[in-house]
Amino acid sequence: GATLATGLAGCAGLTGGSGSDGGGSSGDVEIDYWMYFGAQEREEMTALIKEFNSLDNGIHVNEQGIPFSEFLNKLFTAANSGNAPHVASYYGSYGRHLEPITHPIDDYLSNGAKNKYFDIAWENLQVEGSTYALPIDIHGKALYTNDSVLESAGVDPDFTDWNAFSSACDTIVSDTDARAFSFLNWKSGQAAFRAYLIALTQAGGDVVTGEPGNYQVAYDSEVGKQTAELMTKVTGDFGWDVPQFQSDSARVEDFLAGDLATFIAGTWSVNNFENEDGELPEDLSFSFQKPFFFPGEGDDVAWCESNSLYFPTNPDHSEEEKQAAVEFAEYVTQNNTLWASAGGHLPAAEAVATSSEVKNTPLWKEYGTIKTMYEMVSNKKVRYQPKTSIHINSDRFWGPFLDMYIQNTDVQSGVTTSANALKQALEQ
Amino acid sequence: MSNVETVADAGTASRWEQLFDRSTRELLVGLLFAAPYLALFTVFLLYPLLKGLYMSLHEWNFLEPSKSTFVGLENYARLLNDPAFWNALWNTLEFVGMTVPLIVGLSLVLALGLNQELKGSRILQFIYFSPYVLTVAVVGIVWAQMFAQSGVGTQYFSWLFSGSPLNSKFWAMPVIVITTVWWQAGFYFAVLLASRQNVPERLYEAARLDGAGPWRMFRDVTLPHMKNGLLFVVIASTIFQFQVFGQPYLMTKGGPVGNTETLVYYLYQLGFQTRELGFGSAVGYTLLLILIGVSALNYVIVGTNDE
Amino acid sequence: MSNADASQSLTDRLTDRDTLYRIGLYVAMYGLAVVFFVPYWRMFQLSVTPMSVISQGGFHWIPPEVTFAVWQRYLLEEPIIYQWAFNTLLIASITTFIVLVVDSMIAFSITRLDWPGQGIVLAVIMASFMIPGYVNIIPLYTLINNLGLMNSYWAIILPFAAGPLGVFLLVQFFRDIPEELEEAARLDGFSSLRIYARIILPLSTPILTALGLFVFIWSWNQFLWPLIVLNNDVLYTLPIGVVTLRDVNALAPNVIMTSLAMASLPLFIVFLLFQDKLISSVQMQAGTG
Amino acid sequence: MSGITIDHVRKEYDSDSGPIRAVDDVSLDVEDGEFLTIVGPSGSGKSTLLRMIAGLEDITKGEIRIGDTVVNNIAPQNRGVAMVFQNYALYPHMSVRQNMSYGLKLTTDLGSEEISRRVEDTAEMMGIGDLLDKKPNNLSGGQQQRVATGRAIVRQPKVFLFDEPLSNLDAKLRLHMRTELQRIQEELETTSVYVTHDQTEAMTMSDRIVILSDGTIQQVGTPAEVYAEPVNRFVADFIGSPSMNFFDVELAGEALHGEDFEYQIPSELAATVEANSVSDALVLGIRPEHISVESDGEDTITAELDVLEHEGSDNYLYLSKGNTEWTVRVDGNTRFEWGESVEFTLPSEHLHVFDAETGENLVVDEGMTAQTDESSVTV
Amino acid sequence: MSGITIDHVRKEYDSDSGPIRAVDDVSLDVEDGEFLTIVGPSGSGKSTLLRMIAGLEDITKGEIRIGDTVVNNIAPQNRGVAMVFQNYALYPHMSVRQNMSYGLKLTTDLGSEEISRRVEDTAEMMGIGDLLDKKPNNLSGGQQQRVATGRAIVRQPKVFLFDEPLSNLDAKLRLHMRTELQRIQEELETTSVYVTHDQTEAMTMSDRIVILSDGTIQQVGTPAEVYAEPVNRFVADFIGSPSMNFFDVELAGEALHGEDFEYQIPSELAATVEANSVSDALVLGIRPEHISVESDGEDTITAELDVLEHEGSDNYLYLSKGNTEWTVRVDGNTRFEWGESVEFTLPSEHLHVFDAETGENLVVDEGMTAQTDESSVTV
Ligand SMILES: Nc1ncnc2c1ncn2[C@@H]1O[C@H](COP(=O)(O)OP(=O)(O)OP(=O)(O)O)[C@@H](O)[C@H]1O
Ligand SMILES: Nc1ncnc2c1ncn2[C@@H]1O[C@H](COP(=O)(O)OP(=O)(O)OP(=O)(O)O)[C@@H](O)[C@H]1O
Ligand SMILES: O=P(O)(O)OC[C@H](O)CO
Ligand SMILES: [Mg+2]
Ligand SMILES: [Mg+2]
Repeated sequence: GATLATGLAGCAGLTGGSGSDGGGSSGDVEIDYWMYFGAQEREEMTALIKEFNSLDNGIHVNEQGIPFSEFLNKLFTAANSGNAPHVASYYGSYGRHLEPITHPIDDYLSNGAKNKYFDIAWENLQVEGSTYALPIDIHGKALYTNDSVLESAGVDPDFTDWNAFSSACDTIVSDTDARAFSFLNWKSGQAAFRAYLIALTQAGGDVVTGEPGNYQVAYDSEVGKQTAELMTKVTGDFGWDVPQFQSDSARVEDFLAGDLATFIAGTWSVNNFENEDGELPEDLSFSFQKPFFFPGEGDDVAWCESNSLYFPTNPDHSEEEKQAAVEFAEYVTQNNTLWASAGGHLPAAEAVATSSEVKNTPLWKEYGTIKTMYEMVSNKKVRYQPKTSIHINSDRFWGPFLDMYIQNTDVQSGVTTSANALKQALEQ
Repeated sequence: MSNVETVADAGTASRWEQLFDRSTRELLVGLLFAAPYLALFTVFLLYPLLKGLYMSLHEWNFLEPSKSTFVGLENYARLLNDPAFWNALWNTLEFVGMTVPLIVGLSLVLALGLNQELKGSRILQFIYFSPYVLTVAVVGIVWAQMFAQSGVGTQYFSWLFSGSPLNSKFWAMPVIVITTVWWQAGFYFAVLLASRQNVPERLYEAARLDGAGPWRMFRDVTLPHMKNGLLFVVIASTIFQFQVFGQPYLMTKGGPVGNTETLVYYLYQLGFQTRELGFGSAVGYTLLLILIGVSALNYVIVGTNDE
Repeated sequence: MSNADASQSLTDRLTDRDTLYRIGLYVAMYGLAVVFFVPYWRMFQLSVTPMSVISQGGFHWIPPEVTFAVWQRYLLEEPIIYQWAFNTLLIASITTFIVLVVDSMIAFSITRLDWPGQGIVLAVIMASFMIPGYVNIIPLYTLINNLGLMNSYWAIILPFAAGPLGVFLLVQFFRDIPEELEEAARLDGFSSLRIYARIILPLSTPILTALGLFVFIWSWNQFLWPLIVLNNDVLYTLPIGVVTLRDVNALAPNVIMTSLAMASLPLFIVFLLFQDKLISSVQMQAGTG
Repeated sequence: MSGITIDHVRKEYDSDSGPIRAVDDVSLDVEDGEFLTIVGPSGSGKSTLLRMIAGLEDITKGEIRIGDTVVNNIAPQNRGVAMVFQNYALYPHMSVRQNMSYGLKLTTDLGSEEISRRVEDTAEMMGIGDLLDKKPNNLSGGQQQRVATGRAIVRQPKVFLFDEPLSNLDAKLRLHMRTELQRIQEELETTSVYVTHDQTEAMTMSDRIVILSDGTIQQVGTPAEVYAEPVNRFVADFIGSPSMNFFDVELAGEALHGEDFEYQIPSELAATVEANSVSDALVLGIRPEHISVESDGEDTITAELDVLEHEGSDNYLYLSKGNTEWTVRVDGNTRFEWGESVEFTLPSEHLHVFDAETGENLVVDEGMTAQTDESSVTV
Repeated sequence: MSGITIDHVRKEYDSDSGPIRAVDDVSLDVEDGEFLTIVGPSGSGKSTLLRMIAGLEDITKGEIRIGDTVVNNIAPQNRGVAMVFQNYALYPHMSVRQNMSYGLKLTTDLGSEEISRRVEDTAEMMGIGDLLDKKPNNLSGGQQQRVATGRAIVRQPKVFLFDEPLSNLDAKLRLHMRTELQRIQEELETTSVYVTHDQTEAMTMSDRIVILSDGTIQQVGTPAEVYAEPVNRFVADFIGSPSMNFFDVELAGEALHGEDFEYQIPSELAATVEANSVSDALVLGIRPEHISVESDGEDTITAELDVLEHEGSDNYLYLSKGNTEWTVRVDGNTRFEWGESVEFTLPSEHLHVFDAETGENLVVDEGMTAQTDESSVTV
């Protein structure tokens, strides 16, 4: 059997077919689904797909994992060559970027679908009045604190006040072996961008100004630079963090090991806290604070994003398949309690988010990560990033911020390089 | 005694021979044999080459090429003012400048060493050469591991760099260089070993009788004879290493501070991340010109040195 | 005789120097071999280190605990890696076959037949040697896309088979096959096709094997181009597959290392079997072998 | 069986610096059953001429006939010729049997049994019957040579062509194969054209010799003719080993005046020279074996012994007088001391006088074949 | 200048199948100023012996002295030897001048002017004065040979070693360089050891010849000695071209009985053979040039003419009778017809009789050098 299967696949490559591989019972509508999820999230998503496939509703979904870093490249080349899948995961605020290779789904949605999701998430998915995707979750960034470390340093600051926060940090650094605060949770430009957005908004600045479709770069302003300065001082003058990353996930490891007291990270980051058995470490006591301690007169809102499902264009897709794809997407976005309980996200469907299964998970009850997120969403304390038609999360723009943070470059040139690159890209 | 019916009659000529004269026949048969490769060559090598030039003169629309607009040399002008291009060029030069001498030096040492009679020389040869049969995917990931937090490199050279050298502005490139040397030296070692073994043993005997010591023999017999082998190694490795992509892609993603972003990496980003195919083609063409320049330079050197 | 004595002690010193030199040589060459071997060892060692040891973070040359669980998982439970191996094998084999046939045909035509313009054709092909493979990727991508070959093996096979290396090597080799052989064959009544198939090809087995091996390995190891043209995981080649795996399993070095080891094994075995042939193929390329 | 007629044949090769005339207006008749050798220095066009007969080269101008058929436009395999190449050109990957049978298989419609029989018969005749299943690389040079010859014989061609078939063998073996080839040719009586650059081979094997230089025929004749009566200095120099001695001389009365000697010649000879010569500059030629050291007192030349070489039963003396050097072959028993003065005479019947400019032999009758009875050899 | 003494020297090479004894217990004296040639078939150990003298190979056992110094442990460059290699071993990237001066620069403390002078003098002497600034690859074979010799000469060594220095040249050039080397050696009077596998070269050039086979010396003697009185069948066969005729015979009374002939020999000869032989199986040997066809009626042998070869001034007859074949050299003027019966005699002074088993020559006096006066050659 295996030999035959591999043989068939080989032939698929030779005949240049788009290679929808078998798997479901014959007669099913076959749907290809690309996703970039890894590790824990991947497991949840796979479970959801399995669940959907087992419904025996005449639709079969084949999933394919694509490394996140290659995801957009692949999606674009695939769409361009008529090989795009029916459904692809990507960020909800990327509607404009993906618009040329995806199609709106208003005609396929079931009645009242709009009302199933948090408004803020739904709004985010509209491009020029059409719906381009369905949101799986709303995830945002806030401040994780390792409470044992705080305790041993004897601090319990007010996380809405910069002075309180910074003196607590100083205390931690002087009184314990741990570092106080990491601005980044991951060694990537995207992480820097998201954290920077939070601080920048609170400082009253903007990344861009103007309307979708006509954005102007704004963070090379005084406030933008000051915020960047503040960020780099964390590893510089303040001495709260070190300017090195041993690995991509170094901050997570330090946090778990008690070497780092606080850091800005996403709701889903708890996934990374889990040990081999998928359990949160017993001896870890942490909490998830709203990150509204940055200085400035701006809005107390945090950055948020939605993993969403898009529907790439492919001339080979039949109406039936498109319909099935949306059906699948609705199912996945409206039945994903696992996405919260195990994945750590706040589901974008309000009913799921407030379901008892979700409210009963330790993440809501005990650690409060999802709960905090829910509160911020309900209170409109979160904001999506600008909906540009470019790949705005790219390292091309935010790599310099990472480099500033690890003291590889100074603020002036970092911000300028970044802003120039973004300006140029927006002009194209 | 000749058996007339067994030897074809000297008078006959086949129809094929009657139809075409000899040179036409050779031309037809010749083209028939050449056609399959020529087709591949034209379609997949020549045509893209010309198309690249064409594309580089356009603002190319990725999804709808028909909507591309002719912009003349604008892409080239942009390139000259593009700090990312200059950065990639500089990084590539830096990489080549470190890698090539190290590869040449190491492969020469390996070749000269293994040219001596050694026990286990087959195993040694196997070990030195074997990295060459690995894909860059394996090489890049393994070496990234070697210099990750719990890697050998980080473990034993922590006095040199704090943290992973792959995150260090200064050390990232050298680590990629070392990786490449490990991966590639075996190939050039094999070339130089053959080159060394082609030196006539008699010359060493003549040199011994002339009173030459080891250094003299190396300088006056070995080196001059290995000249062509060494030149091949220099040229081939320069051209190949100029196209470095896999190592930075897998090990550093071009960072930190774009310090390991190379030309082909940049080309890849332009083509498939930002999808600026016109501008990307201009970068590709520029890389082509640079490399033709490099080989031309090399050929000039070979040409003047050869008598 | 005192003269002889003096020279005797001189030689003693000489032999001593000689022994020292040999010792130094062995130390240097084996030392380098050990250094060369370290990455292999790390790859293997990490692949058999259990997560529990890895997550403690320390550094080991020899892990305190060994598990073959990951190997077992890949060898027995993950068909996808076999799928990738099969794909890679298929691509490499077809590429090799095409290169051998097509390149030997044109090399025969150029060296053994006489037609006007062959010099120019050869010159153009040789000149294309100067064109580094990667500068073409963007226009080549649009070509492959227009031909509808994206996500198919031909997208990898055909551009690779268009490369001039085989033509270059075979032209050199065919040129050295004595012309008399072909003339003797003409007198014996061989047609051109027969000369190609019955004389030239059988006589070229060394270079054909060498070239074949080299093409096979190169094709097997391709990275950038398959990364661009393949976007279905069932169609991936091993190099693309293992990189995908790594990005998905970012936290499990033992998993990554096992997949890398498995991806390297096939060519390692090929290399073990054909070490001399492969090395001589390298040397032929440089014209030093 | 058939003769070959070569009629005003020319071959030009294209080259960057204009056409190279490799064979220039050659006309020649090879008689049926004759063994004709083409000899000449490297590059003189021997192979080119042979290969035009074989059909391996186009004929630029002129006509070649085998028997009565003009073969200019006939494919090689249809000309009824078989060729033996210098490096044998055996198919290395085929057994001896396959090597020998391939031509029969492709150019005749003989059954495989008949082919097999013929191959075996021929192999027997060549003494390679037990090598039939070996590959050429496993054979010695001599055996390979036999296989190559066998491959030609088995096709029973009208014409054998040999291009330096022995020059890859070592001296002893070459000597041996030489007689063997002669024997075979005598047995089969197939018209044969044999190319060599080795004058000894040419002299010992052929019915007639063609001496080629720069693509043109210098002389055609039996071995004895070309030895005794070379038509020009080129032939005189080329034929014979060690080479003929040559000296620049002028004729003064009945004496030849060289730089370091004077020598009286018979008056008829002087008259012939006088009559035929166009200028004063002459070249005197005499072979080392014709110089006589048994001085009979008459007109002698004296020179000093520089080097003596003892070679088996002969001694070679290298004498010098002033700037003039003489090579003399004497009997192995004759004794000389180094530095000794040697007196010798130049027997007039062996004297050759050439025009210094044209190289023409002035003392040979126009009809090249006259006088040949004296030294002709019949086999 | 100095002689060389080789004293019970042995050389063993390691190989996978045990040690190979390339040179086995060789003892030899080369006199000061002598020109000694080592000759033997391929693999007989000639080069090995020479290279041990040069110091390029270790000596496994025994001793080599140059002059009075044991050189076993002296580095090559300090032995005062210079060597000319078969393929010349010129440094291809150095000019002729650099090639010649390299050794002087490294082993002497001569000033560069003095070196330059010596190089130029030597080059002048070798006739390569105008080639000094060329690279070896741009020279003809003969010129390269001269440079290689010049490079050896310029160092003014005590001993010259030559390893087949002429075998890469074509026949004519080889002949020429042969005399040239002889001249130089006579002029410089440097002890020379010359290795060749070509017996003609050995015979013509040397004061004495050493015949080597399988690493052991077969015979040492002047050319005339080894030609006239080979100590065994190997030497008899090896020396002389064409080779000696050999026939298996038995001695019955005073007649030798072969397969197809009987021949009466003088009674003293028969007695010597009788006395020295250990078995009945004998081999009769006689050189082609010693068989006499001027039959004087006495005891003659008759055989049929198979092939006649005309080679310049000589004819070679290939005769056969039953299974026995004879090669005979006769004068170029003698006439024979193919198939004719030829009568000939075997002059007893040229007869050799060998023991079939040991190969030993039974009619040579134990002291190899006796009787040599008769045919010795003085130069
Ligand atoms: N294919 C060719 N193209 C151009 N010139 C050629 C070619 N073949 C031969 N020649 C030239 O023709 C002339 C005669 O060559 P040919 O091979 O007939 O000489 P040859 O007498 O056989 O010499 P050799 O004894 O070296 O074999 C030479 O000047 C040679 O350079
Ligand atoms: N380096 C070596 N290692 C092993 N065996 C060797 C070596 N050199 C020579 N021999 C062997 O020693 C023997 C004598 O070799 P040598 O080269 O002295 O012969 P030669 O008489 O010079 O032959 P030729 O005429 O072929 O040059 C041969 O059997 C040869 O195989
Ligand atoms: O993409 P690859 O595997 O061909 O990589 C090329 C190398 O990066 C050159 O050093
Ligand atoms: Mg020729
Ligand atoms: Mg030798």
